[in-house]
Amino acid sequence: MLDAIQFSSFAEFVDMGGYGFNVWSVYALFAVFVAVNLILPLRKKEKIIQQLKRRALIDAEIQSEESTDEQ
Amino acid sequence: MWVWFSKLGSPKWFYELSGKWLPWLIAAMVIFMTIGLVWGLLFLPPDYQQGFTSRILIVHVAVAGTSLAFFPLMFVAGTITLVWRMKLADMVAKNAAILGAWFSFITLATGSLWGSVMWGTWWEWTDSRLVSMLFQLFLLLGVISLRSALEDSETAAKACALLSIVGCINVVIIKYSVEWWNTLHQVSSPVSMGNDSPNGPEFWIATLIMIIAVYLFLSVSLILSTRNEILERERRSQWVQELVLKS
Amino acid sequence: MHDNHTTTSAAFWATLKRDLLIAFKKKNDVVNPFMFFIIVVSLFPIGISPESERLTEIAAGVIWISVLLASMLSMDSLYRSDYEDGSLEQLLLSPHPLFFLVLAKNISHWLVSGLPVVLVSPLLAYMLALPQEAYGTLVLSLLLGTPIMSLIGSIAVALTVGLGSRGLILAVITLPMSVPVLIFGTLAVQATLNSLSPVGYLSLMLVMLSVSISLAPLASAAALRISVN
Amino acid sequence: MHDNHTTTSAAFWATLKRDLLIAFKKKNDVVNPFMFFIIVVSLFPIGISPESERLTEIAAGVIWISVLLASMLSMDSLYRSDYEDGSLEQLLLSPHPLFFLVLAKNISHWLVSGLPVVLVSPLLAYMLALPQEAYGTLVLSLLLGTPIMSLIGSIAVALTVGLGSRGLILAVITLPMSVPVLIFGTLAVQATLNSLSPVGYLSLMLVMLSVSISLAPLASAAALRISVN
Amino acid sequence: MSSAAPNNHTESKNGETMLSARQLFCARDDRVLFKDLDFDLIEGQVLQVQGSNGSGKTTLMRILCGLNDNYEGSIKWYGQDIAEQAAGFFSSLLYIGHRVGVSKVLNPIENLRWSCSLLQAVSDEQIMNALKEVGLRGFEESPCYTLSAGQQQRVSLARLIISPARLWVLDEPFTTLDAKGVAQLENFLQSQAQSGGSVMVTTHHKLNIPQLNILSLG
Amino acid sequence: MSSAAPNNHTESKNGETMLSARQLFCARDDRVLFKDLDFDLIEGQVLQVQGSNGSGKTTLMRILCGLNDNYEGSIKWYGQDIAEQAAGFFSSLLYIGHRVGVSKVLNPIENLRWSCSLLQAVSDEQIMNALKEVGLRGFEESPCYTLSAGQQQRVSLARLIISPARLWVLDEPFTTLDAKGVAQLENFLQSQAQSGGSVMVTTHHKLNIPQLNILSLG
Ligand code: HEM
Ligand SMILES: Nc1ncnc2c1ncn2[C@@H]1O[C@H](COP(=O)(O)OP(=O)(O)OP(=O)(O)O)[C@@H](O)[C@H]1O
Ligand SMILES: Nc1ncnc2c1ncn2[C@@H]1O[C@H](COP(=O)(O)OP(=O)(O)OP(=O)(O)O)[C@@H](O)[C@H]1O
Ligand SMILES: [Mg+2]
Ligand SMILES: [Mg+2]
Repeated sequence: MLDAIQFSSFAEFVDMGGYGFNVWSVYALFAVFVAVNLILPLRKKEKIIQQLKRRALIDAEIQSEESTDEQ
Repeated sequence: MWVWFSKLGSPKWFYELSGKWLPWLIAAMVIFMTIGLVWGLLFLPPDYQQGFTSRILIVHVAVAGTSLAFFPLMFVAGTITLVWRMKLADMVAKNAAILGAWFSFITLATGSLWGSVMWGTWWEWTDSRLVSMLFQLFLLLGVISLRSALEDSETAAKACALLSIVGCINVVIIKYSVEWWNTLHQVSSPVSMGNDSPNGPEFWIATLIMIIAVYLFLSVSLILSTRNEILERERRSQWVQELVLKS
Repeated sequence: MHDNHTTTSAAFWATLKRDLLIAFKKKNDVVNPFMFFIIVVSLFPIGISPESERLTEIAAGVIWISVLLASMLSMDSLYRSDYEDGSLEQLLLSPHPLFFLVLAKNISHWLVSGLPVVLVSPLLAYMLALPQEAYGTLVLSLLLGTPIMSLIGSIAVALTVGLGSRGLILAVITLPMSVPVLIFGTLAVQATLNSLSPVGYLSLMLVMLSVSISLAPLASAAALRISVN
Repeated sequence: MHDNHTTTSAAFWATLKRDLLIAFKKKNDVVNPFMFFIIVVSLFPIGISPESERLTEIAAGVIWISVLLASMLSMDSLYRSDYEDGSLEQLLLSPHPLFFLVLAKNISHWLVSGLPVVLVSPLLAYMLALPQEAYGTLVLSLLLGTPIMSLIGSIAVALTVGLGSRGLILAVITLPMSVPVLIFGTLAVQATLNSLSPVGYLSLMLVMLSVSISLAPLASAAALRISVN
Repeated sequence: MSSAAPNNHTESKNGETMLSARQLFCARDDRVLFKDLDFDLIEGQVLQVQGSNGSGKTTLMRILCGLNDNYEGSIKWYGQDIAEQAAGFFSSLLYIGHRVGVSKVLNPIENLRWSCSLLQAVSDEQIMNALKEVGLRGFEESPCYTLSAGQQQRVSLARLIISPARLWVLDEPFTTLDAKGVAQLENFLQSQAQSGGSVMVTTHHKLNIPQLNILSLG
Repeated sequence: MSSAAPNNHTESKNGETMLSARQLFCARDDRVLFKDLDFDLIEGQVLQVQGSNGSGKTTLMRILCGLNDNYEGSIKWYGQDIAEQAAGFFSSLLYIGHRVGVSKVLNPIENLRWSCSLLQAVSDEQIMNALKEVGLRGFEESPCYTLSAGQQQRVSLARLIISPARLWVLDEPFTTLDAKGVAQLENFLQSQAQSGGSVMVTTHHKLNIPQLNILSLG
């Protein structure tokens, strides 16, 4: 199994037969791309829930005020 | 049919169902990604003529192939929005446009990173796939900016639906006309993409795994952002209120 | 009471007449695309190079792209004032099929803003030292191409009719869509220059034109209903 | 009662903030000029020729002309909505010198629509196979050139502020005026390509810029007073 | 909700039901404008839609004309869905909204020539008479951008005189009209009602029209 | 011509003359709108400009604010030409025209923040109070294109509460306001007059404000 690995040393692995920059930047790009499009939606969900909570409180406040205004 | 549709149309239903599916999808995505990446990076034997750069293609081809799926997707979503007035379809379409732009961009980027090795240039107008992908990106950005320009969300939904339908037809026309145009320039073209693509089964198996992984990633990301969209648009509805207060 | 209701064709002609009248009153709609076209084309000798050999190479492309821009930007005036003063609502509320009324508007708009540009193109072709033999093909391809762009543009305009300033977003939406037209148009001219027959390309454009005449107004009509909503 | 009246600088900042806020809310004012620029540039390889030798020759000119068009067309959004909703009248009725308020509006508009275009230009320079050594000059010349065009454009916009669709007429008025900028800009790039020093041209543009900053807003202010009348 | 319903019964003798709305529901964003809104519009009836600012009058009018379709409920034209009746409905509808549909470049005559020709064939002296009647004598030839706010509105009101439409839908037609104009318009509405047509109008004015029906929102 | 002149004498005790127009003449195209128009606007005065459609009310208002300069005659601000007084005049003028000056993209708060900051420094809770007072509670955050015609007008009217301007020039501020809104606005005008400021307003309504002065055109 392990001998199927194409690289005898880590340096070789990094170097990618001279194409290190391109190969690694492609994989880096890909990683960023995947991470961003998974993490941003998750973060956004938190934000939305926070906002909705705040909004709910404000509305409750408005309603109570209006009811007092009527009296 | 109708019952089924209206049921499927209901954001609440989708939110709950997708909630059930997400963990499995994510698990599958993680598995395929790791297999694909590890194999691609460590085990894939170097291509006889392209050396280790064939590792780029695994990612590139997967992303590129997937990015071709977006306009058909938006076409379907658009039709559903216009014909059946299904809110959910528009929520999907909105995020599909954005994600699609991402995919097209990554295709371009990885492609040109490969090109800089293969052709010694980062960009090549004489390759039809590059050009048509570029214009697919433009069309997607057009849809996105139309959405952001229109203030009323109802209007924006239908307008973008119509535009994506027209755009999808156009992408096809563009693709073919560009290819044709390109054949006339082949003579002078220094390279043509894909003629000397790495061969050998390992390469294509690795690519296949990556393609599956990328499709899984697409659906996960799309579902996540659609769920956010649902929360925002249905924020007044009973079930969202409860859900918010629970969390 | 229902006796003297108008036929659709009457409404079609009334709309066509009205739009031509308006265009004729505010001459800008007629003159500007024309002017713009000439000015943009004449920027290239300044910006790139005044030598006629260089110009010859780029002439066809420059003219076609400038036409593309001119007709895209002229679209801005279509539907706009109608939307602002409410005439568009009246149009939507008319008992006649919207397809024809929209078509009438598109036709009048092309007559006013597209045609003049096409007619002046040989002059600019000369200024850019395009070989004489290509004039015919150039004009023909433009005659076929500009209506297509107007029809496509009309959809985008109808979608953005509510926006204040939309010149740019129009271009952003429609320029990518008009790439096929650009390709075949320029290929046709190139073919003539290489003394090949441009008929193939031209007939392809003819097909595109007939398709878009029959479909685009439907899309525009739908778009109008959407955005007046 | 007169105690808490605002200083002119406060009004300046308030106006600048407001315009940036509006631009930020409708993102299109930021994205579209940028998009338009990229799309227009990428039409040329298709319309003229995809071969890099050809492209190299036309790169500088094409980029400059496209920037010219992008910034002219982006001007359309300046003052328009303010005029339509009456904010412009409020601006004219403010006790502060109009010069600064107009300047604030111009600055925010350039930051939003001019700067992004300049920043992306090297990318397109690469795609058009412009030799690397010219990038610096290109960006510099654009950095000096685009504000000039915005300032000139602002005058034309102020003059045409009453018109519904004016994308074209703006271009027709301002493109001829911006020919000098185009000339010096392209000359500067050409100089670098011929490994001469572009400093002369650039400093000339710097002079133009400082002159137009000090004069153009006055003209715009006057124009606004005229056309709101 | 709808205070119109009662009146309808008292009125219903003088004609059949033209337009009937049932269970109308409309919400903009997350605000419910109206729900379970029922009303009938009967031939020979003038129905004034009342309500505070933002109560949804304009929205309701546009929904009825099919200019706005995010609503729920049923709207029937002589008992049939408007979708089926489209031609019939639109050929007997005349709508004038916040935007009056008068092109600024054209002069009053040219404006009317077009806007009327969408519904019926009109002769020029019909138009001249109408313009004269709304007090635009002498302005027939001057382009509409030179007309004052009220004068432009009068141009659109001239259509009321010419058009054969059975159903008028007018959204705040009284704004910017002077006292004389208001009185005149009230007469138009009345005569339309008497001739068996019917009118739906929003305004914050207090109309003085005999047996006026009121539908009040929020 | 000007029925205001007499009242001015009776009023002139409660303050000095703020704005005085003499021999005003204006013709659009070839139509004479008004000529030899004289009137004084005195501190603590509410002056309603009346006239049929097209009589030149809007034109007059814009002339007074310096937004329109094709007129003849003299306009004085506390006895001096406005040209010399510009800073003083404009810093105590508040004009609201047919176009109310509310940006559709921004929400009411952001709108007021800017339009008020042109005249004076304002705090956010001043703005919030003003908005609440004109009945836009709950709409503070929603962009103005989602507001109805009347609600947008109310946003502009909120400036009346905040601004320190001594002179208000309002062109048809009542259109599209509902009954409550009208009553409220009339109160604003009154209190402005009592606080020694003065108001010039055009409307076709019949204002109920004690000792109202009327200037009627054509
Ligand atoms: C529609 C979009 C695209 C698809 C479907 C796509 C697909 C592929 C595939 C399948 C290959 C493997 C070789 C072959 O079998 O053809 C490939 C290779 C390649 N792609 Fe793409 N690609 C796309 C866009 C791009 C773009 C936008 C670029 C550059 C900016 C690019 C640059 C390359 C390069 C340089 C190669 C290597 C070609 C060779 O073997 O010499 N591709 N692409
Ligand atoms: N740009 C213009 N060119 C020529 N004439 C004009 C122009 N603008 C207005 N007028 C004329 O000036 C006259 C007065 O216009 P103005 O808007 O002041 O009337 P108004 O009193 O405000 O009427 P309303 O009560 O309808 O608002 C009108 O008869 C109109 O014909
Ligand atoms: N595009 C929109 N998006 C969201 N909400 C909107 C939109 N247009 C209108 N609304 C909301 O709909 C409500 C009703 O608007 P509408 O114009 O029908 O009121 P109206 O009764 O005509 O008021 P007015 O008497 O001021 O004309 C308003 O409260 C407004 O907030
Ligand atoms: Mg309304
Ligand atoms: Mg007026």
